[in-house]
Amino acid sequence: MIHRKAWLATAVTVALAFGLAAGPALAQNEQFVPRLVYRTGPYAPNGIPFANGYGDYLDMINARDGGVGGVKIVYEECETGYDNDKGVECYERLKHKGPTGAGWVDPLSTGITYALIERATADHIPVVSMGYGRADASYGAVFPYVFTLPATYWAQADAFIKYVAQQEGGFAKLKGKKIALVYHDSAYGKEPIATLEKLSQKYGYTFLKYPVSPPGIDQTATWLEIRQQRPNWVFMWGWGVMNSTAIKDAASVGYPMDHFIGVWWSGSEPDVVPAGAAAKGYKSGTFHGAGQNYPVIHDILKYVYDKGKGHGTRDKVGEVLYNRGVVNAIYDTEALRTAQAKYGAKPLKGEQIQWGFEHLNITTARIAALGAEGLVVPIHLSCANHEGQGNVRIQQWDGKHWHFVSDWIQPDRDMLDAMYKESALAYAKEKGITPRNCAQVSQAQ
Amino acid sequence: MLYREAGQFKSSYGADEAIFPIRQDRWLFAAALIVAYVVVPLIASEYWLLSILIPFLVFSLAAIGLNILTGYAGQVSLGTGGFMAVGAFATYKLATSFPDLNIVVVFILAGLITAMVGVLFGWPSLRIKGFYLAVATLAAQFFLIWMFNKFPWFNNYTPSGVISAPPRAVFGHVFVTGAEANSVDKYLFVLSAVTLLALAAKNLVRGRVGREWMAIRDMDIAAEIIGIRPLKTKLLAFAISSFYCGIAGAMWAFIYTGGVEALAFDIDRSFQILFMIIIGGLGSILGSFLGAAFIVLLPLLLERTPMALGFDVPVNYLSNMQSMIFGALIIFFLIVEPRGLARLWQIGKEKLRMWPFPY
Amino acid sequence: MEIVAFLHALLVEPFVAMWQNPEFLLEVAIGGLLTGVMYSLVALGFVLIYKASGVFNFAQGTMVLFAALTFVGLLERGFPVWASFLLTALAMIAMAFVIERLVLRPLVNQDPIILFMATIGLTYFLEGFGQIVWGGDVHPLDIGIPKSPLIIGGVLINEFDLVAAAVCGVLVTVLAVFFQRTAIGRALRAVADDHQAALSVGIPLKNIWVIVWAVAGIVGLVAGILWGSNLGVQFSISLVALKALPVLILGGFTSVPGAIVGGLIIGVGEKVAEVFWTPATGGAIEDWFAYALALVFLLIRPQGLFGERIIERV
Amino acid sequence: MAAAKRIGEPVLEVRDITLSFGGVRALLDVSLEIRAREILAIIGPNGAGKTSMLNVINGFYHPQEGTIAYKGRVRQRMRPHEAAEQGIARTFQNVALFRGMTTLDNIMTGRLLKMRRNFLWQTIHWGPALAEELEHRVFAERIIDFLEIESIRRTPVGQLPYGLQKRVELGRALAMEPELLLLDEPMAGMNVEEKEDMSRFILDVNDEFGTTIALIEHDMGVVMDISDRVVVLDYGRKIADGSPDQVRRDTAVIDAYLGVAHEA
Repeated sequence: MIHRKAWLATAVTVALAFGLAAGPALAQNEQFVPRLVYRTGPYAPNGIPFANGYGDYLDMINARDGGVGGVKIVYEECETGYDNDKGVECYERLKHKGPTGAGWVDPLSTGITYALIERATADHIPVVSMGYGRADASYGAVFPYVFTLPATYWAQADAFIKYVAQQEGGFAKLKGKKIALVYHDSAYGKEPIATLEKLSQKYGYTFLKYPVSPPGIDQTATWLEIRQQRPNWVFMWGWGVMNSTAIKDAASVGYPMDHFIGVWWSGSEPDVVPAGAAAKGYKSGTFHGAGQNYPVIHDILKYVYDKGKGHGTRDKVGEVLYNRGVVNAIYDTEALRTAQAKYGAKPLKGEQIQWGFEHLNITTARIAALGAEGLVVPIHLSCANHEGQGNVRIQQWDGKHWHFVSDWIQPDRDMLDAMYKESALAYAKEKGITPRNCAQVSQAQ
Repeated sequence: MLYREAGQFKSSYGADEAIFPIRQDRWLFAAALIVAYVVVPLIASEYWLLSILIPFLVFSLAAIGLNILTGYAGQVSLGTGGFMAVGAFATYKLATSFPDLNIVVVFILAGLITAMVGVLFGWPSLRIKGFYLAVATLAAQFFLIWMFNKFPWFNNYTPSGVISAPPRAVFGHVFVTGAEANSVDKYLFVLSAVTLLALAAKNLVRGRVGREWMAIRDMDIAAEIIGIRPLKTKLLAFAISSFYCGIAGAMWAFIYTGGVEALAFDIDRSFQILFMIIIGGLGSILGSFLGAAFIVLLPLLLERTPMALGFDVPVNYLSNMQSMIFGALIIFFLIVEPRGLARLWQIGKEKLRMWPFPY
Repeated sequence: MEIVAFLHALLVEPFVAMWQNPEFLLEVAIGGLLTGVMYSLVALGFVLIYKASGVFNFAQGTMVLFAALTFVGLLERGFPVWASFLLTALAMIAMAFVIERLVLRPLVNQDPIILFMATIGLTYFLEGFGQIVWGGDVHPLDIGIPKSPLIIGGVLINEFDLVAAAVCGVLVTVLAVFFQRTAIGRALRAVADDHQAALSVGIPLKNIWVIVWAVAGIVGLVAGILWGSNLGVQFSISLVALKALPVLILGGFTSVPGAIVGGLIIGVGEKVAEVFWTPATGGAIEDWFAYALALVFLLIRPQGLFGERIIERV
Repeated sequence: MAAAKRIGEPVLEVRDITLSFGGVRALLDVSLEIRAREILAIIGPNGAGKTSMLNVINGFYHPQEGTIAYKGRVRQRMRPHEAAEQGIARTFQNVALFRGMTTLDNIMTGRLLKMRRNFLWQTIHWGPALAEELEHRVFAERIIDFLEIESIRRTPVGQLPYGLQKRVELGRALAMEPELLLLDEPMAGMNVEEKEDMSRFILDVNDEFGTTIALIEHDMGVVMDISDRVVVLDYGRKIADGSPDQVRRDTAVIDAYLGVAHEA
C-alpha cells in the first residue's frame, strides 16, 4: 500500500517535471518587459495596486496606440512575494525572453534591486528602481544601468526637512527642534539616516532614531518613547503592516498626525485605511498625483476597464500605489520612445534602451501630450544624473482621499550630488569599477 | 535485473565499509559526477546555472550542515540563518580587510569563525532539549541578524547595510565573485566545494564521530554511560554544523546573490533549511540534497506547469495555488514516508533489487 | 575607555533612567503587560494543541489569519458581527475535522518532528487557500472596540488594550471552566496526562483531537479579531506566531497559566528593554531580547516556568 | 562454578551509601563490595533499590552520603562517562540501545573510547583513520560472532525483538572491554530458551575475558545457578550477603523476599 503511494508520488513529480518545458514563443515585432510583482504574502496589499496600475497602462498603450512607436509591448508577470531569491530567479528566467530580451526591469523591492545591480549591469539591462533601491546609484558614472528616477530616499529626506522648515517658518527655526525617524530596521529603512544626520549638523535640530524590527506588528515601546521625548516632527520610513500600526500607535499616544510624515511607501490607502479615523491628517511624501482625475487615467478606464480587461477593480483605479504603477510605466515607455527615436521603431535591446533612459527628457509639453499634467513632474536625466531633479511633494490623508498640501519641493542638488558621488566612488573602489567619464560619453554620442 | 548485487563478494571489512558497497551504485555515483562536472557546464543555460543549480548546491550545503546537527546529533536548531549570516559577514570582512587573501582561504576562515560562534550558541544544549532547544536557538537567530544589522563595522559603514562581493579569483583570472565572474566558473567552484564537503560529511557520519552523534541523538543517557561526553560531542556537532552553514552563507552572499543585507538570512531562511532536511530525510547526506532539490525545484515546477500547458493563470492565483499544492505535497510525502525522500529512494532501490521477482 | 563608557551605558544608565522617571517606567511596564496579553492569546492556541496531542502546531499563526480573514470576509458581505463570529467558529470546527481526518490520523504515532513538519505543510496550504478565497488585500476591521487613549495619573493606557485584556481574561476563565467542570474537559486533561492510559479507559482520542483543534481554532479567531482590529486583517497577522514562541518556552508548552504569565513577563521584559536599553544598544532589540529572556529562564528551569518537570530515568 | 576459584580482591567497595529523592529513601547505609572476576547478583523485591545501586555505582546518581572506592581510589561524585572511562560498563532494565542505528553501529559505539583519531582524520576516512576503524571493526565482529548475531548485523535495532535487543546491548557493553560489567535484569521478559542462552553468554564472558560482573535478576533459579555471591536488598537496606546457599537459608531473606514470594 505504502509503496503504491510512493510510486504515485513519483508519478506526480514526473508529471510536474514537464512543467519546465519552454513557455510560449513571442512574435517578432514586440518589445518584451519582465514584470516582477508581488501579489501575495505580507506586502501584497501594497504590491497589488502597483502591479495593476503598471499593467493597465501598458494594456492601454497597446489598445490605444498599438504599443510604443508601433511596437507592441508584451509582458510577463513573475510573482516574487517580495522575496529576494525569488526576484533573482524571476529576473534570470525572463531576461532573455522576447526577440531582444528584457528591455528593462523594475525590481519593485530595494532588496531585489541590490541583488540585480551587478547582474543587470553585466547583462546590459537597465534597472529602474523608481523611488527605492540604492540612492547612490543616481551617480550614473559608476552605475550606468541603474536609474533612480524621479527621486531617491536621500532627496526625499532633504525635501522633508525643507518642508518642515517651511512649516516652522524658516531654516533658522529648526535649531533646537527635535526630529524623529521611525524606520524599518533594514537596508531600506536606514537609507535616509545619513542625510538626516548631515542636515541636523547643518540646521541644528536634534535627530532621534527609532528602529522598528520587521515586520513591525507591535510598536508599543517606540511610541511610548516618542510620547516621552515629544519630538516636534516624526518621519517614518516604514513598509507594509508597519505603517498602519505606526499610525494607529501614534494616534493612541496622542501624537499630532499633521506632524507625522511618512516616506512615499508609507503613504497609500493600505497604510491609512486599517488605522481608520485615527489616520486623518497624516502626511506623506510623494512624487506623483493621486486620484482618477487625469486624462491618462480616463484613457485607462476607457480602453481597459470599459472592455472588462482591467487587472483590478474600477474603484481601486486612482489609489496612490495604482497611480504609482502608472507613473512607473510612463517613465519606462517614455525611455523606450526616446530610444526608438535614435535606434528606430523596432524591438530594442537593453543597452539601447539604457541610452533612452540616459537621454530621457520629459518636458511639461510632453506631460500635457501624455495627459498626465499634475500626475508626473518634468524630469531630465543624463549620463551622470540618473535620478533627475528629485522633486517631492507632501500629501495629506483627509480620511477619504490623499491630496497635495505642498508644492513641488526641490531638494539641495549640490549636497545630494556630492553625497551620491562620494558613496558611489567608494562602491566603485571596493568593486574595482572604473567610473565612466561622462564628459566623453556625451561627446561620443 | 540490472541492479543486482549477486556475485559481488566483499573480502575485507574495508570493502564492506565503502560508501557505495554495491557496484551499480558506484557507477551511478560516477555517472552523476560526470553529468555534474562535464555535461551540465556544457549544456546548461545561464539561467539554470545561476538561478537554479547554484542556489540548489548552496542550499544543499546548508542542509548538510543542519542535518549534521539535527539529523545526526539530534539537536533541533532554528538558528541556521543566523549562522549563514555569520559566514557571509565574516567573508565580507575578511575579503575586504585582506584583499590579497585567496577566496578559498577566506571561505574556510569564515567557516571557522562561524564554527566558533556556533559553539558559543550551542552551549545551552547541554541543559535544554527538544523543541525548547529549537526555540532557544531562535535567540541566536534573532540576535545575530540584529547584530549585523546594527553595527556598521560589519558592513564597512555602507549607509544601507548591504554587503556586496568584491571580485575575487580562485587562481589566475578565474573569477568566482563579482560582476565579471563567469557562470560556469561559479558553478564549478561551488560544485567542487560542495562535493568535497559532502564527502567529508559522509566520512564523518559513518565513523566514530558520527556514531557519537547518533548515540547522543538516540539516547543521551545511554550515550553518556558508554563513555561519550555529551557537552563535547554536542559542541563538536554545533561547530561542524556551523562550519558548513557558514560556508553556505558565504557562498550565498558572495557567489549566488553577489550582495545581501542581514535580513536575507532571517528566520524564514532557517525554516526553509529545516524543511529541506525533514523532507529530504533526517540523518542522511543524500537526503540533504534531495530535500534542497525539492524545496528549490518544486515551486518552480508548480509555477511553470500551467504556463507550459498553455493556461494563462494570473500570478497571484498561481502563487497561492502553488502554496496550497506545496503544503499538500509536504503532508502527502510525510504520510507516504515520514523518514523523507532519502528513505523513499532506498525503498525504490530495494524494489529494484528484487525486480522482477518481488519475493 | 570606550568599553567603560559602553558598560556604563549598558549597566548603569538604564537603571538611572528608570529611577529618575518611575512614572515612565510604570507606563512602559503597563504597555508591556497589555501587549503581553495579546501574545498570550496566540500562545494559548499553541498550548491547547500541544497539551492534548503533543503536536507543535506551526500553523497556529496561519489559523489566526485564516479565522480573521473569514470573519472579516463575512462582515464585508453584510453579515452581522454575531453571525460572522458564529459562522467563522463553525468553519474552524469544520477545519478541525478535516485536519484530524486528513493530516493527524494518517500520521498517528509518528515522531513529534514529523507532526511538526505536517503542520508546516498545513501552514502553506492555509496561506494559499485563505488568500485565494479572501484575496491578498488588507481588510480594515472595526467591531466597535474603543481605541482612545486614557491618561490615568499621568500614565497612558490604551482602552483597546484594556478590552483585549478583559477578553483574554474571560477566555481563560471559560477555558478553565471547560477543562475543570465538563466531561469533555476531564477527558482532555486525561489525554494530556497520558495518551495510552486515556485510550485504555475508553476515551476516544480522535474526537479529543478534533475538539482540541476546534478550540484552538476558536481561540485563534478571538486572537485574530483582536489583532485584526489593531493591524487590519492582512497576511502579516500570521507573523504574530513568532511573538508567541518565546512566551511558549518561558511558560512551558503544556501550561495554560504558563502561556498567560509567560506572555506578561515577555511583554514587560521586551518593552522595558527596548525603551531603556535603546541608548546603549541602538534599539530594535525586543525580538531577540524576548528570546534571550526566555533562554535565561530556560537555563534555570529547562521545562519552562510551568511546564511539567522532566525526570530522567533509565 | 569453575570461576569461583579465580575470585580475587575487591575491585569496588561501596561504603555506607545513602541516596534519597526528595523525601524518599532509595538506599540507606548500604555497603557492599564486588570482587575481581566474580559474578555478583543483587536481588530483592520491587523497589528495593537494586537499580539505584547500579546507578550509584556508575555515576548516574550521586549519593548524599557514603563513599565508593573503585580499584582503591575513593570517589564522591563523577559523571557516567568517567565511570565508562575507568572500565565500568552496564546494560539497562529497559533496553537503552540507540534505536536508529544498526546492530553493528551499536556495538561499534562500545569501541568509541578506544578510538583515538580526531575528527579531521575522520573526514578523509583514509590512512590511519581507516586503519583504526577497521581494527575496531574486527573486534566488533568478534563480539558479533560470540553472541551469534551475525545475521542482524545491518538491521536497525529498533526493529529487533526484545530478546535480541538485550543481546545487542550486552554486546555493546562487552565491546567496551570492561573490567566491571553491570547487568540490570539481563533476562527480563525472556523465555526459558533465551534465558539459557543469556546465562551461557554471561558465564562465558566471565570465563573467557575474566570480566567482573554484577547483575540484577528476578529469576531465582538463574541467580542461584550462575552467581558466585548474592546480595539481598529490601527497602533500601542490605539484609543479606553471601554465597547462594547461605542466602537461600537466611531467615531474613526468606521473610522479606522469598516469604513474600511464597505468599503471592
